[in-house]
Amino acid sequence: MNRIVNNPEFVVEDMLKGYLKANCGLVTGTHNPRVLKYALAPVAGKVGIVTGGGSGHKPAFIGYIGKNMCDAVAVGEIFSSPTAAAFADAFETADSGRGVACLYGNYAGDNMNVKIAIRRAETKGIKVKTVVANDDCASAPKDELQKRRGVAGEVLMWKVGGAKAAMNASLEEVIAAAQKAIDNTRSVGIGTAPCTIPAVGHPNFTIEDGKMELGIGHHGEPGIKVEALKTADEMAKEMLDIILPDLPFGQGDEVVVLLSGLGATPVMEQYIVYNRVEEILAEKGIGIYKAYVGNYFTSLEMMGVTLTLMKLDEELKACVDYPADSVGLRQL
Amino acid sequence: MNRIVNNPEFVVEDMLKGYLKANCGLVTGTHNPRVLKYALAPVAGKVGIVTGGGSGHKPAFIGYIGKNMCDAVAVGEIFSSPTAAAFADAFETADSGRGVACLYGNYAGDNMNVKIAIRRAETKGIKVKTVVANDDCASAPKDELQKRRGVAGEVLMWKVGGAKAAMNASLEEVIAAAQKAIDNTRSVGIGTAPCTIPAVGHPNFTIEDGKMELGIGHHGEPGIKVEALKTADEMAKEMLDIILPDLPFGQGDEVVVLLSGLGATPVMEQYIVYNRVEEILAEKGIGIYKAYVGNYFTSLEMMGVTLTLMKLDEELKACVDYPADSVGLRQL
Amino acid sequence: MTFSNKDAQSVVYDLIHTIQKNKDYLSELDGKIGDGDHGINMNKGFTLCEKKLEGTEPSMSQALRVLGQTLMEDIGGSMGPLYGVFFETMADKSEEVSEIDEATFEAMLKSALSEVLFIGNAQRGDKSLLETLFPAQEAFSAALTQGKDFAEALEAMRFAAETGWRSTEDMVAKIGRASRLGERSRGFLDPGATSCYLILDSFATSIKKMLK
Amino acid sequence: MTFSNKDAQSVVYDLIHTIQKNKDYLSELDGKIGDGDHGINMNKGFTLCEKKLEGTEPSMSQALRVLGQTLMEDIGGSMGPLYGVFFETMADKSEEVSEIDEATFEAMLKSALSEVLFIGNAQRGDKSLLETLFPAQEAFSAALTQGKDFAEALEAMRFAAETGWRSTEDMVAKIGRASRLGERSRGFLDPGATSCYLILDSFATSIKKMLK
Ligand SMILES: Nc1ncnc2c1ncn2[C@@H]1O[C@H](COP(=O)(O)OP(=O)(O)O)[C@@H](O)[C@H]1O
Ligand SMILES: Nc1ncnc2c1ncn2[C@@H]1O[C@H](COP(=O)(O)OP(=O)(O)O)[C@@H](O)[C@H]1O
Ligand SMILES: [Mg+2]
Ligand SMILES: [Mg+2]
Ligand SMILES: [Mg+2]
Ligand SMILES: [Mg+2]
Repeated sequence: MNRIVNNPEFVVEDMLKGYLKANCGLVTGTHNPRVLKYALAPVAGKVGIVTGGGSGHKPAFIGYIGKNMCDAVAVGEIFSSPTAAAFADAFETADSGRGVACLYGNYAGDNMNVKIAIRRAETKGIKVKTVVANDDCASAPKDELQKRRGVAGEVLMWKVGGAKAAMNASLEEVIAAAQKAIDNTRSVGIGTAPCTIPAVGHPNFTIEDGKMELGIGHHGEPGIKVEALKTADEMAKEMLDIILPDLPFGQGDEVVVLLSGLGATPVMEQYIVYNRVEEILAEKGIGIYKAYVGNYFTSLEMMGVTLTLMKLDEELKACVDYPADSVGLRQL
Repeated sequence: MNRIVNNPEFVVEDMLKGYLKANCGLVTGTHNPRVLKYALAPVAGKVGIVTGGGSGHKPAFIGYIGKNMCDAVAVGEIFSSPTAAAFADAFETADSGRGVACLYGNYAGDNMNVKIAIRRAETKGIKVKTVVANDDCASAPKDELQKRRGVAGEVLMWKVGGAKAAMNASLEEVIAAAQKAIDNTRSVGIGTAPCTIPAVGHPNFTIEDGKMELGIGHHGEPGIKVEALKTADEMAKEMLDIILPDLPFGQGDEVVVLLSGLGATPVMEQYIVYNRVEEILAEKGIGIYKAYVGNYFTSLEMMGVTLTLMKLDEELKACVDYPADSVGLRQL
Repeated sequence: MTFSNKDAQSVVYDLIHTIQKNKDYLSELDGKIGDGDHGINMNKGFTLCEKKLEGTEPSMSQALRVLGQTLMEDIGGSMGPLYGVFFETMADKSEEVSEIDEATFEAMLKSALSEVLFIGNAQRGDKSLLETLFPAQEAFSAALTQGKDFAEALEAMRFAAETGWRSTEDMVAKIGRASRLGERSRGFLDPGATSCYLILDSFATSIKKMLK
Repeated sequence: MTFSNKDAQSVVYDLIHTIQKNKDYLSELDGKIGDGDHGINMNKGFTLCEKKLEGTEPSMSQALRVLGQTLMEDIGGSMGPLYGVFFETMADKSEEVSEIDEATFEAMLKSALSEVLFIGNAQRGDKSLLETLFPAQEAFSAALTQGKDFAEALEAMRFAAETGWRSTEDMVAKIGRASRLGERSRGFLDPGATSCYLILDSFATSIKKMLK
């Protein structure tokens, strides 16, 4: 594994420095080096959108800072939750007085740190409400939705929450829209090769050549099963077989499809999978309102893809269509 | 190597199908399955912008089809030039009567096929002029500029040429601007791990663990030297030490910096390199007018980065600032 | 039996040195069933706290607060908040007491356990630091109920902590990274249970030395 | 000595079968110093041409044109245009001749070489198909100058082609993928030089059978 780093202990610091320089018109730093914000945040009169999570998922999380997207992001070490202090500072940074929607993923560390940060924000009179993404079908059975992890569906949650806030909605309305977004979103991933945390120096798990892991998590959390490597078409079907009945999605539904690579899988291969996803959805009478294909939520140089579907209603459509300007998602 | 494909012989076909479906408002097919076009091309009264090349470089080449970018693209097999017929059809597709600027990279196959395609276009009364990108400093000495290959600098050539055409310039003006862009652009790459062509099934070259190859080409063409893996900061310096004296770039210059990953290198690591690039340029009094960091021109799942600098004048600045809407480059 | 809060900053210094000394051991354990960074994470927080304490003359409670806050502010992940609330609540429960007796220490332990449970949402049997903390707190309280003195109760706590910690070797992890391994997590000590034993063991030793 | 253009489509069929038979051999050679697809690329183009010819009764020139166009339209890369112009120009130079004699074939060879040089921009010594084509064309012309007949000139061409082809084994590649290997490209036959030898050898054999 030939890494391009300086000191593996400081990859997050070094990355943040470069990130702020490269995107200086759009994103700026704050007094807390682990909190980045939209250059114009807090946006007067707008509900603040905050997220945060471990690093190593580019463009998530900081890549979704921007206009009509996230106002402030708390940044953790690689695959490790940001501190409670970072979340608390992000709340303060994003708040224009109308409150803050903290839209994050269901991971133990993030839950703990957000919980503590909210306790603190309350003492400063900042109103924070949360939506906890749990779109990963593979991470718990359907009757334990609250145990499921958040994965690439978070991008759609931010898109919807960010658009809703930009439309001048109240905190309650933003939370309701983001919650509706994630409640109508289902994801599942397939891993084909592991990744290596720079400071650790060796892969944290293995996927043999010729094998794949269905339902793998964004940090290599175990999936549903390890099986022989399938074709792209078979993978598309296998992922849809999990996602479609889970919500369920059915004839006549309109959806957003987000197909993301896990990092090192060429975008070419992602389009090959997407091609079959589209065919199967067409066969089932499910209409694709909008598609996102590319590296939207990665795990360092893990190989594989995640497939996410969000079922739409008129409110969600309007939010999806809303313009956005962030490094990871730019829409005219 | 766990690939996500169906038949490795048909990855390009399958990818194109998925690509057209996912980006249907922006990009459409043509009667030649190996030619894709901007949905609104030919744009009346505008010089057509055409490019083309082998596949496996996502978002290049088809990802740069769009508004104020490329009008038509000829698509080849993985790492293999499109046919002369595809180039010829792309010319016809893009031409609105004001002629076509074919902006492509200096590779043997592409040169041959473009040459033949132009012969054909002429018989149909289509005026085609070319700019051949040769920004890769490592591929030949400075006194043999015409031997140098085109790499990620092509993205800036398309950006400039596309913008100039959108500004209603003549074919000669578009060609002059694109030529100026590439003449003022220098690139160099560092490879840290090889890639595998799906139909071949094994890496075409090797880079040992703990080694890196300075000056590697976009298909694994040999670089200047193989050396011990350096830190990100050292890589930034080593690349700038090649690029800066070559043009040369100096105190007071304003530049675009494009730092692209080769495919599997996490974007995080690209920002770590960018951080040092910015520092060194600041020390030398070279101003960064705009920066692009991310996977702009890849080589399947090769690991490594390429660094590209373009020296600006007022005309180039105006072209760089011009809005663009393509999958690979979207600018408000 | 009691000890003076004001003079007991050594309790926290001893904790810091214990973690520093065991940094590699903790990482080694985590390398077997986790990502190998538990010692690094813990050492980073405790050493940062040591720096912050430099040149100050804190009471035990004040030092515990700095430790808790440092973990909370600077470490993140899961250990930051878990040990963060652990030490912060210990500071809360003792800061207004100048002579710390067994009842105060019992309150500190109880509150540490309940905060860790509240924030971490884990259960006994999941193979976590709770396997150490839970029985240790129970044993300390049970000893007091049985009429044992502070020193004896500390020994009971230490013994239960060690037994609980060692029991993790035969457990299958149900939370955290180790849960990825399923059955393969059996046969290895849990890193968090280990650091928690080291912490409680250090508390017992430091306090016993000062009891009058 | 001449042969009838109209009746000589077998020249092209023989070429097609030669490439098909040697598909694996060509890929194997390319696997040693290139990317292992030369046989695949060539076979794809020649087999596609075979399909297009099905049910037609072409002259040799017409069949050569279909072959050249197929390579050009459907193959891409470098081999598409290189062998594309090679066969297209052979068609150009012969299509208006009904009885092909040595002068016509000489013109075909000369034009094939010059088109490949024009389009490919390679030089003798680069370790490419030119190592075969260049001496083969020279030998054919020299034989005619020396007063040899068509059949003898074809043998001279075949011999020079083989010698040139075999000479690539000891060459260092200066163009194409193999150039990546530098000195390590020595010791292996060049795949393109090999396919070019097979093509010229097939020409010689097919034509000799038909000469009257
Ligand atoms: N929810 C929880 N409650 C209590 N302890 C936990 C919890 N989650 C994890 N742990 C403890 O954390 C330890 C691992 O810590 P560490 O290696 O520092 O973090 P990470 O797993 O993020 O690398 C485990 O051995 C376990 O004892
Ligand atoms: N410019 C050129 N002129 C003549 N022959 C060439 C040229 N470039 C490459 N070749 C020939 O191409 C052969 C390789 O062909 P092939 O494997 O089909 O293409 P690729 O290298 O794209 O995989 C080489 O062995 C060499 O003989
Ligand atoms: Mg860790
Ligand atoms: Mg760990
Ligand atoms: Mg090839
Ligand atoms: Mg080849």
